[in-house]
Amino acid sequence: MRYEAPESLEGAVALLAGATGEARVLAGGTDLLVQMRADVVDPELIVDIKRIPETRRVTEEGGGWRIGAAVTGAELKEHPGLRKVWPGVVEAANLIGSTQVQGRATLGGNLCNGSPAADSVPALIAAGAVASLAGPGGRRDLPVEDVMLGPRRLALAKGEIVVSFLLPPRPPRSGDAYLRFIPRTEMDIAVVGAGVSLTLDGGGTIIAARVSLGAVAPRVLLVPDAARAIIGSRLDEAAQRRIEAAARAACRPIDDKRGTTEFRTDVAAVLARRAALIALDRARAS
Amino acid sequence: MAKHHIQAKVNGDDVEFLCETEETLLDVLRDTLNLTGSKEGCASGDCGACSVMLDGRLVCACLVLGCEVGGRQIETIEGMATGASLHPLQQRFLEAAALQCGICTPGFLVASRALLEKNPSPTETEVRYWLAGNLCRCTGYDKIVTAVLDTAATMRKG
Amino acid sequence: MARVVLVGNLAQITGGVAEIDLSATSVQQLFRQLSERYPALERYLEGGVAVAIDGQIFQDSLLEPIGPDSEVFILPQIAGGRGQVLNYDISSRVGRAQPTQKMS
Amino acid sequence: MAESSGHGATNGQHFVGTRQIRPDGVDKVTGRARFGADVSLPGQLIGRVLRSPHPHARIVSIDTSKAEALPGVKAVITRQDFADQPSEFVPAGEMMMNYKDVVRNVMAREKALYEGHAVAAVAATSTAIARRALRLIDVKYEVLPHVIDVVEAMRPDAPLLHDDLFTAGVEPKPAKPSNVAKRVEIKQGDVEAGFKTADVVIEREFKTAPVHQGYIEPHAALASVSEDGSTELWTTTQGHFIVRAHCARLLGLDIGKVRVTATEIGGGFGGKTVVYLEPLAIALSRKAKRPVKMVMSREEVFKASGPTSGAVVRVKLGATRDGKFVAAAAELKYQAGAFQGSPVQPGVMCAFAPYDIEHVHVVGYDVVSNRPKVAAYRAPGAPISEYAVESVVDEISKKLGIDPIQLRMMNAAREGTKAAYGPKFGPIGLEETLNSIKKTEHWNTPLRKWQGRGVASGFWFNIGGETCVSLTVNEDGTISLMAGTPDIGGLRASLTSVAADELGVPYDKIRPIIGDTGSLGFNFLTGGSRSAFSGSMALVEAAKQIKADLCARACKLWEARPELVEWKDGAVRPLGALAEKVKPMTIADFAKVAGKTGGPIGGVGRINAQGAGPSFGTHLVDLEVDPETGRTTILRYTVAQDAGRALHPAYVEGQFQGGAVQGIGWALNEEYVYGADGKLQNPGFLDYRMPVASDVPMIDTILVEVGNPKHPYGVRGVGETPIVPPLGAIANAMEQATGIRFTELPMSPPKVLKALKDRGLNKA
Repeated sequence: MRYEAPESLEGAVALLAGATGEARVLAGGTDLLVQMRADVVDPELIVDIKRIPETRRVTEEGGGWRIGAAVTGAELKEHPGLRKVWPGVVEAANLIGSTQVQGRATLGGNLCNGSPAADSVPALIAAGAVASLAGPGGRRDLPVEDVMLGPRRLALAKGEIVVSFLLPPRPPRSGDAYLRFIPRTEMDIAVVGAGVSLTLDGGGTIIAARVSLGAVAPRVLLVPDAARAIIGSRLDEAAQRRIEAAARAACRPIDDKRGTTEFRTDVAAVLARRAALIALDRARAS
Repeated sequence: MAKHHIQAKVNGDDVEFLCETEETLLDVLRDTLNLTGSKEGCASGDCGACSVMLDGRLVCACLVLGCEVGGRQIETIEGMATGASLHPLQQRFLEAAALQCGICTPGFLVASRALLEKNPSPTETEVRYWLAGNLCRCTGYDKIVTAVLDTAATMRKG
Repeated sequence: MARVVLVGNLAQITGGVAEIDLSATSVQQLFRQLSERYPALERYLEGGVAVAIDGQIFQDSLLEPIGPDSEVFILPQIAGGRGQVLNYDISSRVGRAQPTQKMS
Repeated sequence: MAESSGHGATNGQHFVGTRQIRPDGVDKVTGRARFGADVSLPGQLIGRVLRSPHPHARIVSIDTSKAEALPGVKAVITRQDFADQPSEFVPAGEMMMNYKDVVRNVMAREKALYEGHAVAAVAATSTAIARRALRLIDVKYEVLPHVIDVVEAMRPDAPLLHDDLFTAGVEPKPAKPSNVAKRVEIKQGDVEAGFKTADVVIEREFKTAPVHQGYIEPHAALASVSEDGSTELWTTTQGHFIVRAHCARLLGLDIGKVRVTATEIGGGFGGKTVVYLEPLAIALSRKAKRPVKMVMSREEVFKASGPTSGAVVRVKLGATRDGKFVAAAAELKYQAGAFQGSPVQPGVMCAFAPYDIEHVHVVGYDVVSNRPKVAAYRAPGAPISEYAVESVVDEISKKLGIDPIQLRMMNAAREGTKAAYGPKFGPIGLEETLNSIKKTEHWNTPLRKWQGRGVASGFWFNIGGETCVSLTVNEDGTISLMAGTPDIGGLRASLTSVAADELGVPYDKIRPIIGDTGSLGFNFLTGGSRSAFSGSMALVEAAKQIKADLCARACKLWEARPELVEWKDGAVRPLGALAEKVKPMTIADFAKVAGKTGGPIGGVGRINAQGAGPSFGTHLVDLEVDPETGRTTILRYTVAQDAGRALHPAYVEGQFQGGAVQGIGWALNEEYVYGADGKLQNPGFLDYRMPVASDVPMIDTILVEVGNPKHPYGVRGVGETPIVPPLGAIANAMEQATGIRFTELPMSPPKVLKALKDRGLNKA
């Protein structure tokens, strides 16, 4: 098993594009190392992207924020600017595993692990984040909701890596939130996740919203119907019932050891509503 | 392929070792450097018994590759006591019976120290959530959480 | 005479007799007298029972004294930190079939 | 009083009942303590186990030739390396076991009986080579239909695990084999007649999931066998003498040639009372002629080491209008795993033990299925049956409108009560625990909507057993204490306090260790809440020998008759006129002249400890249910338990707190989840959800001390009872919070939400 830690994007892309066997990108390693130990994957090449400066930075860009794919959850939490503008995204990243896992886990890894239950992904999708990719064919942008195709399946070409995420500029009176359901208080994989981002007008009416659900379908979903259910409202009782219904309608979950279809569907509705209410409070307070 | 030749600092000492790509930092610490104070309870980042500091950041040594740590600083339980004296957390854990079997204790101590360095006045809830990645099956956590809170109070007094 | 009570399946081995008066003055004598009367009991007494004498439970002890008015219970051995392993196999013994319990 | 030199006199200071720092503590907070996987030997090989991917399969053939040919592989073992054992229950150490099953559990013979069942093992020069070698072993399986669920396994048409297993305990002998290994029962009075006198009868069926002991340290063993057959073994175990007995028997070794050292042990809870890796490591080392180290992965721990039984329990309890229990019946079906031997017998005996009931009939079934063989788990069998009974007691309390503590008090077993399993209780503390719970501020605090409060009591027998400890007086008057039961939760601290008080020597002048099997006489294992109880009893004997010896030496030194000397307050003291002439002598004084007065000073306590007093406990819990998600939060928890006398109160509290939190896990989230393919789906700490620190509140404790008259310090075992009441207490609190009686564990969110939804209650 080969290990490489290139210091440039070009180097990483060349290594991955040139690999003859299975090649894996190592960011935080919190999923990859577990899969290697369990013999789920046995890569021939591991490319550690943490020495590439672009993957390790958080920078302001055009009024928004660009987050490197290999920035850890703990680093995001400590970033004062980011936490203020995108509390939902930062909270979601900090729900991945333990404090120890936070010291390693990254947004890029969380997305590219290809799990529909990834905690940070619904929050990124709700935020309208765009992934910046680098590959043998050059750079391109892809909305986060389009990166994952299904469990362990990504829309990345051979040799292509996620370099960073761009969170768009934030209009005034905006707020976001992410909630997930787990049986314990920590350490579990999300049984259901719900991310909501919304913007109010001066009168407190929702004028824009994005709603995303995790662990209720083969990939993390952007649910435009759930957003439409609350746009134009002040999230009154009727709007709350509408977002619940829209969330419920979007669910296509499986029965597994972590939850039944019925449970996931019911809880998705509850979390979508609760996340929307938190986002609303944050938008009002901002 | 040949083994990786790695140079790093462990508890302030320069170390050099050879490792295979698939060997974790925990494998290296325990099997190569004979630092067996970090324990393997799960090898999947779920129990925290292998908690160490990597460049000042709390991590599970089982989730780091040995070949990743070249040029970096690692602190383990073996480096927690300085000279002849135990760290206040170690001392308080002893006095408060905050350990029963003791297998999880190194991980709890390393993680608790990381917490108090970051937050000298944690609430009970903050202690519990910070330590949620450290499993203990013996104590029910009560005496551990109490020991951390008491140590924080003592350290604040200086 | 000490009153000896066989608890649980042991009574099946004695053909349903659960209470016996014996003149034993020690556990060893008790086992000997019981085995003479019910030879099938012997192997269970040797290695898999506890004896409660006037409320106190003794395990693996042949020498405990038994008083003339003692109440003695012979119980399955109480294992802690491990499950009960002795198999009360009475299948080849003559005995009264126990009716299965009705829960209604 | 004459001045004595040295440290011998402790000035009347007593250590029993105080919170001393554990002597093994510094090593444990510095990472220095050596646990199972921390021990290594020069030239050691790494052993790995090949495990069955199938829950039930005939092993047609095993070809190890390719693995043996791999460079670096030094030994490969399979079923052929273990002689078969006859089907008989034989003593092993102090246990009775059927070695026919034991030999098959450590290494599959005819069939693999559960996913993870060991099929072969290799020893190689590195982990990587050992792993590669396992892939080169070619096992041909004939896959057979499997059965996982206990009720399905009892069906006549269920796949059969053992074609020679005929249900024991039924007449006539069954004509056909089945998965029901035995039927056990206890009976008192006439339950049919008893139920007729009841004004209220509640009958309900309960189901519990198998749960794992969940110790954080995986099994580990290091064996070194020399050419003459001398065998050394280091292992993490609750009983190294028991390991020695098992290994000697399974491998045909003389017990005297096997020396087993218990490493520090990272939790056991009953799960480290049996052998898994140890015989394999010895067999590999014997073959390779080099030391072999084996460590299980967490996945192997879950798949191949004992959880406790899952069960189906039916309970029927009758009471009069004014709350007196008059008749009780129960039927217990306990799943044993692949081989017989579930803890159904103690489950049967414990079910109604907390109560004074005239008519009792309990029947239990021990049932095999394609799961790992169960191992003991803290009060084996009792939490399951007592959970069911405590739930029904709660229901009767609601139905009759009697306060649940009051109802328990009315029916509580007390001194002189004939236990449901036969004999009369001596002094016991159940009423005291109920009383102390009733007096707490906790019990009297108001609750809000969706919150509930539950109470439940619990019982465990506790045991004594064979115990050997030694006390040696060193040249400088310090003391070496050796015990033979592994210390899992502070045993050395408790025993050191006892030795200090017995000998009048300061606590810090006594150094305790756990001796290996060559250093002491036979010790039964650490289990049954026995090690502090029995060890302290044996220490009193050992100290008695020392004191008698020192008095005799003083007589000779002082040329005095025995009645003129006495041991008092840490010294031999002259009496009467002699006191004018000579000064008292402490242990330190004698240590200086030990050689000149007859040689080394020491005592060995060798006992078969009897008189273990039962320990009763009562738990009180508050919780809150989120009606929209079914998630339960434990808000507050109080444990009251009778410890007899707490040798070290902090470690007694620790037992209460740890047991309560294990019980919380059992009640709310822990379970083995199997797929339709018979494979375990959650063999890791990610999806086997043990409570984490943020899941639980502080666990308040109330130490009740109703002395055990059979113990010199009044001690009762305390380690197991704390896991008995939580399941019932939490289920009862859930009922109060939701109005729903949950009869299936774990009460996980999907189950709770479904129950709420079915009743239209899933709205905040």
